[in-house]
Parts: sequence; structure tokens; C-alpha cells
Amino acid sequence: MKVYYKTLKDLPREELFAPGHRMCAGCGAAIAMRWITKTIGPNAVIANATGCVEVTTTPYPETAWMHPYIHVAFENSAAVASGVEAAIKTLKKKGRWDAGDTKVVVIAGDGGTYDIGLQSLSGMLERRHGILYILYDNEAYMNTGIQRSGSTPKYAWTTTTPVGTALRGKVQWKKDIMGIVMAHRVPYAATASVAYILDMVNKIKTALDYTEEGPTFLHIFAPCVPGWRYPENKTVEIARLAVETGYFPLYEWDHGKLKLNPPSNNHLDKSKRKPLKEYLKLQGRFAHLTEQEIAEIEKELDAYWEYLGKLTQL
Amino acid sequence: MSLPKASELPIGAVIPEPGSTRRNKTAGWRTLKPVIHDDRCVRCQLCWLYCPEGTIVEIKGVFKVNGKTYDTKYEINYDYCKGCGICANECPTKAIEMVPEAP
Amino acid sequence: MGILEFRFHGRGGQGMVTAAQVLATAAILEGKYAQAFPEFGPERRGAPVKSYLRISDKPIYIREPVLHPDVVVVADQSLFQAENPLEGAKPTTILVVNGVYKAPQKTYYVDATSLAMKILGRPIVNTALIGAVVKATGVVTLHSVAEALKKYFTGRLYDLNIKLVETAFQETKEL
Amino acid sequence: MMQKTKLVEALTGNYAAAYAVKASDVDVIAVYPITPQTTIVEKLSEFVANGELNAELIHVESEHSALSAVVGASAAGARVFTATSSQGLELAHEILHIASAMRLPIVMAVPARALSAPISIHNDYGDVMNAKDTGWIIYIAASAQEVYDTIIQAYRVAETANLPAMVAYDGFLMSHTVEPVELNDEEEVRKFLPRPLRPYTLNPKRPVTMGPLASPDWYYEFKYQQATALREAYKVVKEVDALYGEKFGRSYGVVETYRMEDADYAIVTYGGAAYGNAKAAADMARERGIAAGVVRIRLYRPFPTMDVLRALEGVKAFAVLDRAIMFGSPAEGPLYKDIATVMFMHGVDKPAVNIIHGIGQRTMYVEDMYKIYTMLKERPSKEVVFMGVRI
Repeated sequence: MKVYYKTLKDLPREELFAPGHRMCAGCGAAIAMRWITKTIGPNAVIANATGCVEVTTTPYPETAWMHPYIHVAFENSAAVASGVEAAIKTLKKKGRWDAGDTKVVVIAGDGGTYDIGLQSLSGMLERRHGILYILYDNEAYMNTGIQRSGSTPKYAWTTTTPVGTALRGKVQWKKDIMGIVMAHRVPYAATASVAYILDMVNKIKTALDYTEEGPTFLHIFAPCVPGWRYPENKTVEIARLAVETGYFPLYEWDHGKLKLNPPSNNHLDKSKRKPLKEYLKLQGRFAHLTEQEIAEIEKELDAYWEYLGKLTQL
Repeated sequence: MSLPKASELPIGAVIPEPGSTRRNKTAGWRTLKPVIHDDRCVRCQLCWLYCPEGTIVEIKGVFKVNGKTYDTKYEINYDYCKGCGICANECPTKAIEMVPEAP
Repeated sequence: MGILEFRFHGRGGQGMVTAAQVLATAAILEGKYAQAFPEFGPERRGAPVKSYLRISDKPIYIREPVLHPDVVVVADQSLFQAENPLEGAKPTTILVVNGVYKAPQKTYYVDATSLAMKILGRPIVNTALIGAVVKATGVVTLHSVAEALKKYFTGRLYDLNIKLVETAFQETKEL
Repeated sequence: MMQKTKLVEALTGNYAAAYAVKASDVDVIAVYPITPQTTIVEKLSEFVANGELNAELIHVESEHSALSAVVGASAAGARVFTATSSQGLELAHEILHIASAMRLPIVMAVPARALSAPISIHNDYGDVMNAKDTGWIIYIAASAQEVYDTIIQAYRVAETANLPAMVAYDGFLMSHTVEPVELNDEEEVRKFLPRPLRPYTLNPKRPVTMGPLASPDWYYEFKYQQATALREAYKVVKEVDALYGEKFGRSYGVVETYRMEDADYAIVTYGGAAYGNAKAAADMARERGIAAGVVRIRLYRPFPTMDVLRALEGVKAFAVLDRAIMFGSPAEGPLYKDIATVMFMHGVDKPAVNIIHGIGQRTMYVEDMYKIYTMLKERPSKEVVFMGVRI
């Protein structure tokens, strides 16, 4: 990534995401939205998928958005953005675009990205549209009331993966969305966390700049207070622990090279990672986990780190 | 309150006024209220950084606190603060205290 | 002239849909009204296919398949075994056929396959049969066909097809 | 002013559509191939590749994305086009509602095709009829020439009424039929389509939010607004058709009639094959002493209520020939249901028969249509007549 902001002092001061929206107190996605909007600057069009962010920020006749913003449906934000990008491109050519170098940014949740929106995302990536696609991942369908998604981790409680005697939370592992995106050979894709804002904003800016070459992708980890069942002041703490325990590594895929970012760059050595339990124990959705189940998750995580390690050797 | 008629609304449910949720003060959401003790504040900016609502306001000026001089000071815009307490949780010097809202 | 109705019988890949379209285009270039359409199906090589053509001095609004053709064009002798190309034909119907076939109706024939092999190097008989139809019916001029073919072929392929149309026109004989 | 020289080309219905898109100087096209729409995509790709059309052509990965992409492009202020058929229209169905509710002037061509299952690539109007109540302006054309003229008209109408417009026509029976099409001077078409200032677009200089959440306090007003806008689009359609006629010499009205002046019996229908063959049947019937006529619905939405009433005023009985089946309806024909509503609302009580025919492109013979006239004269059926099917 290119470093646009060295310290917090360098960060953009102007707020481009209005308060008064209806996102939950302590919402991780709200922190992400605030920094996405500040970082992309005012000359951008935002296409948003249906989801928590969409419904809580646009209660007619009010909007929290200060950018030109469009929401169409759940599964098609990448397709809508493709149209916006194509329109700007051709209107520029024909001398009918008066806003200069306008960027196009998608904001979608995990449902709109991993599941129902995967096809339109893949199409957008394959066609090489100059669009920054930002996934805010809260690991379930929170807007409809906490149902499991392709992003929900194994054993996590949701309303559709209840903890019973036969099944104990979600049965399957979380989908590797970054792997899917990287397989499209995009110029740039990265993970980021609302606990590591400086890292996140530099990645947003880098990804935005690379849209000159083609599609870019950001996977932002955004804890959810009601969905993950934790006290609302713990959002950043949990997001930080996700990184420190190696559960959500920070890395970037820059033109075919994978690079781990601090602090994840030290975490290939397992002893440098905090015990996973510290992350899990703060969340009600994992309250039922046995030692054995935690060990199983840890094992899977170790395998994932081994895979990441190999990717860094590419 | 009488709401506008169909013929008085913009077409297609477009909202032409950007940032208009500002009309909706969310102060009423709070049960706990963050209070910044400026004498303990080291200007690390973390509360400003992590506030989901952008309600930590950075004030420019010359501020002398405990013999130190700062060019900024942080205040809370209570119109919108939902009282989540992330600021207090993240504050490294415990300069932010969550106190119950007056009933 | 009322509506002149044509029915083309061929096999997928022989280009009989294009033959009808080229003749329609030629007629339209002459200021006439025309309508050409295939009997549609998933296009597969080798299967019997029909296409239809109507040419008229007045606008054409009927959109029925041609049931009682004035002209029947058959691209392949084997089609007489596969189906009955003369179904619904009238005593006055003109038959235009690749190779020799004895029918009760007035018949024009041409060895389109040999001509196509000689000129194109491939057994695609449609343009040869266009030449034969022009000879048999005079419904459009060779000049219009040449103009119409420009919309379907370019370069060397265009030149070869024009040559094929003209040669077939000369070689077509009444049985 | 009429054009000086006529340029007549031999074109299929689909190519006519592509030529109209080119003449209309469309900015963004998003399409996904499906039979029988595909040749439109191919022709447009050729125009773009040759530099004859200065547009961004997005080869999307589905029809759902095709319509979504043109929604985005239209919202950003571009003039857009898409086209699909059958299952593609079904897949995009969700976005049909959104496009009209967002009041975006999208133009879409639909060579109509039967719906699965079983799969059929052939023509009927099952797809269009399932989309008829999604808030779009819907034209059904009856010739390649009309496809060309209507797409150009549709841009002017859509951009005036701020509503999307669909131009449907018979798949294969028109989409793949070569016919003469008189093309307009493209400069003149561009003058006819002046790109009016859009009320709202996505532009950082004037940021707006599109597609918000509306609570019960607000939602109904927008739906009422939309219903009213579509009703009022009727006037726009008529005005644009008249203006187009003045400029280019061809206009169609919203309802076309054939030999209806003194007709006792009428067939009311839509699309090229049904209309053309019904006209031939009316000629046949008149030769045999039946005063027969045909009414064609060109504008299907908003429904031309008064025009239909007027057209059928003098007949003793009429048949509505539908090319789609609405399963489980009191009468299965969609147009029949609309016309029955018109008649009921206006207190007209005369024999009216619903004929279903041409399903999955079952051949509708002129002879069949003639039988409809004799049936109307002798003993109009009280039941829906499924014609041409082996029962």
C-alpha cells in the first residue's frame, strides 16, 4: 500500500457522513462508513447494497450520505456500480460530465457480497471496471435479524444456527472471500479492520487510486453489537482482538504479491498471536463453545495461516 | 404534523438534501453519557478516531492543561452521541468517564 | 404483381435462410416489399430446415408460413426422401432444384453442389440457388442480387459468391 | 419536415432495434445474450466495434445485472439501452419494479418468447405479460419498421415522462424476419431526442440519495405518484407519436384498427403475427360477407382505455386473441382481462370471447382467425377458447 497518512494528525478532518443515522450505538460498520466517506473525498459516487447500513442511513426523507448515493437492491450493487462507471466514462468522452475525476465505490455487507451478490461482484471484477468495492463484514444477515451467511464462522450462534443438542451453531466454515476476489487477478485487494484506522484509510486510498487500472476490493471487519452479543463499548476492542489473535489477519494483495501488514506481519509465528479464546470469550455468539470446539477452530486457523504463509512466498 | 402530499414530493423518492439525518438528534438514545476530563486528556485522538457517530469535535486553539500546552481540545457533540462508550473504552488515560444521564 | 410466395428447403448449414434473406434484400433494394423468415428451431447442422420468402409490390402483413408456394427451392435431393417439399404446391408452382428431380410442375435445375465446389471449394449451395431462382422467376435482377450480397459477404468471399450466382444463373435449365 | 431521400434497408426486427439504438446516440448498453434477443446484442457490438456507435457496451453476467447496470448508468445521467427475452426478463423482474419506481428513462427491447418449463425458444407473450404491471410504459410493435420507430419514440417518451419503456415484439416471427425498414437521418433523430435536463442524477456537484427506505408514512405517496405518472404518460405517448409522424412521416397511434369503420365483428390482439394474420382473415371474412375488422393494441401500458372503447363501439361481438396464459384467472388471457375491466367500468355489455392461441409459437393460421369471425357471428363462446391445441 502507498502511505498517504503517516499519523493520525494527517487524517482528513471533514466529516462526510452525517450523524443522526439510525445505526446501532457502537456499530462497527458506522466507524467504517465514517472513514470510507472521509477518505474517498467528495468526488465519488456510492452504490450501496441492501443491508443494515442502507436502511439505517436513508430513512426517507433523510439521508446520512453527503455523496451522490444509489441503492437499488441486495444482490446487484456491483452491477449498478458497473453502470455508473460506464456512464461516467462515456459521458466524459462525450463532454457531458461536469464533475471531473469521479470515483465509483460500492459498499456492501457480507450477505450482499459472499452470498446473493457474489455473481454480480464476479462479473464486475472480470470486466475490469474501475470500481472500489468495499465489503463491511459483520458475519451474518444482521438487517433481517442475525441469520447465518456464507461469512458466519463455524460454531457461531445466529437465529438460523441456534445452539441445540444436535447442532451447535453454524456447521460450516467461513467462506474465503479474499481468495475468490484474488482469483480474479484484480490489481489490489486488502483486508482491514475498524480497530486499525490508519492502516484502513491508507488501504482505502491505495485501492481507490488503483481503480485507474481496474477493480479493487477491501474487506473490512466490522463487529456487530446485537449480532455478536457483546456490550456496545467493546466494538473496537473485539475488532483489535480479532487481528491480534490471528482470527482476522491484515494483509494486502498488490498486483499478485501478498503482504501481511502490522501487526499481522508477525503472526506467521503462532506464539506471537494472542490466544484465540481472548477474542471468542467476549462474544455471546461463542458463549457455548467447549474447549474441544475452540481447539478445532484453532486448528483450522493454523491451517489458514499456513496457507497465508505460502501465499506470501508467491 | 401534516406531511407533504404525493404531488409535493420529489419524484422517485429521491432525497435531494445530503446529510439530512442531522435533523434527527440521537441524544435520546443514551443511557450513559461520556464526559471528557480534559486534565487527563493527552490528545491521542483515539476517541475522535473511533467514534461511530463522528461526535467527538476537535477544537483548535491554545489550551494549557497541567503545565502542558496543546493546540487542540476534544469535546462531545451531545446532540448525536448515542452513548456507546467506545471512546471511554479506548481512552488510554481513562480521561473519559461514562456517567448516567440525568433522568 | 400480387404476393409471390417462396419456400426454401435445405439442411442446416446449407444457407437456405440466407438465400431467402438475400433475395428479400434484393427485392427491397428494388423498392419492392419483401419478408423473409426461417422456420425457427435450435439451429443444428444437417437437420432439414425451411425458410420462407414473400415478395410483393404492396406492404405484406400476413405472417403465416408459406402453405401454397409459388416457388419451391430445394437444396438437396435427399430432402425429397426426408419430407415432401412439394406439399401444398399448386399446378403453377415452379420448382428450383439442385440436381435433377422429376416433378409434375415446371422445374428448373442446376448442379449447385458441383458449381459451389468448383468456385467456393465448399459445398455451400445457397448462392448458386439464388442464381437459379433469378433465372427461373426473374423476380429480381442479377444486379440487385449483387448489391444485396454486399450486406452478407465482403472481400474475396463476395467476389466468389457473385461469380457463383452468375455461373449458376447461366447454367440453370428448364427440365 | 420530411426527409429528402428515403433510406430503406432490409432488416430483421432485431436489427431494426439495433439501428434505432444507434440513431438514438445511446451512451451505455448492458446486455446478456438470450435467444431470440441475441442478434440485437451482436449488431450493437458490431456498431461499437466499428466506431459507428459511441457507447459503453457492458457484457454483463446476467439479465439481472443487465438491468441493474442500466439503472446505475441511467441514474448517472446516461441514455441507456438493454434487451432481453423470456427467462431473462423473468430474472430481471425484480429490477423492473425498481427501475420504474426510481423513475429512470430506460428503454428495453423485448423480442417476446415463451416461458419455461418445458423450455421453448419460440414466440408467445408469456414473458411480456408477466412484466406488464411493473410500472413500465409498454409498447407492442407489429413490424420491423414499427420496432425501429417505436424505440426512437420511446426515448423521447421515457425522458419526458421519467419512466422506463419496453418495446416488445414477436420473437422470431418478427425478430428474425427480414423486412424493409426505412431508416431516418441520424442527425434528425438526434434533434428529435434533445436530452432534456433530468430532475436528479448521481453527480458529486449535486449529491442526492436515490433508493432510500420509506416508512408507511411515505411509501404510499410514492406509489401513487408512480401510478399517476404512468397514467399521464398516455398523453406523452400520443404527443410524441404525432410529432414523430410530422417529422419522419410515420406514426401509429396507441391503438391501430383495420377495416373497423363498419365492422360487426372484431378481433382485438397484439404483436405482428396475430395482427397480420387477423388482417388477412378479416379480408377473407369480408369476401365471404362478414363485416370483420381488427383492433391492435400498440400501447399496452398505460392501457388505452378510451381508444379501445371507441374502437369497439359499433361491433356486435368481439374476440380478444391472447398469446399468453395467466394461469387460474377467470379468463386466462391477459388482454381479455384488461378489456373486460374496461367494458365493465363503462357499462358495456356485449358478447366478448377470449381466444388463446400462438402459445410457444403454435402456428396461428389465417384460417383459424377466420373461424373466430364465423364463431362470433354464429354463436360466441362463453368459455375461453384454447385454439390450435390438441385437446
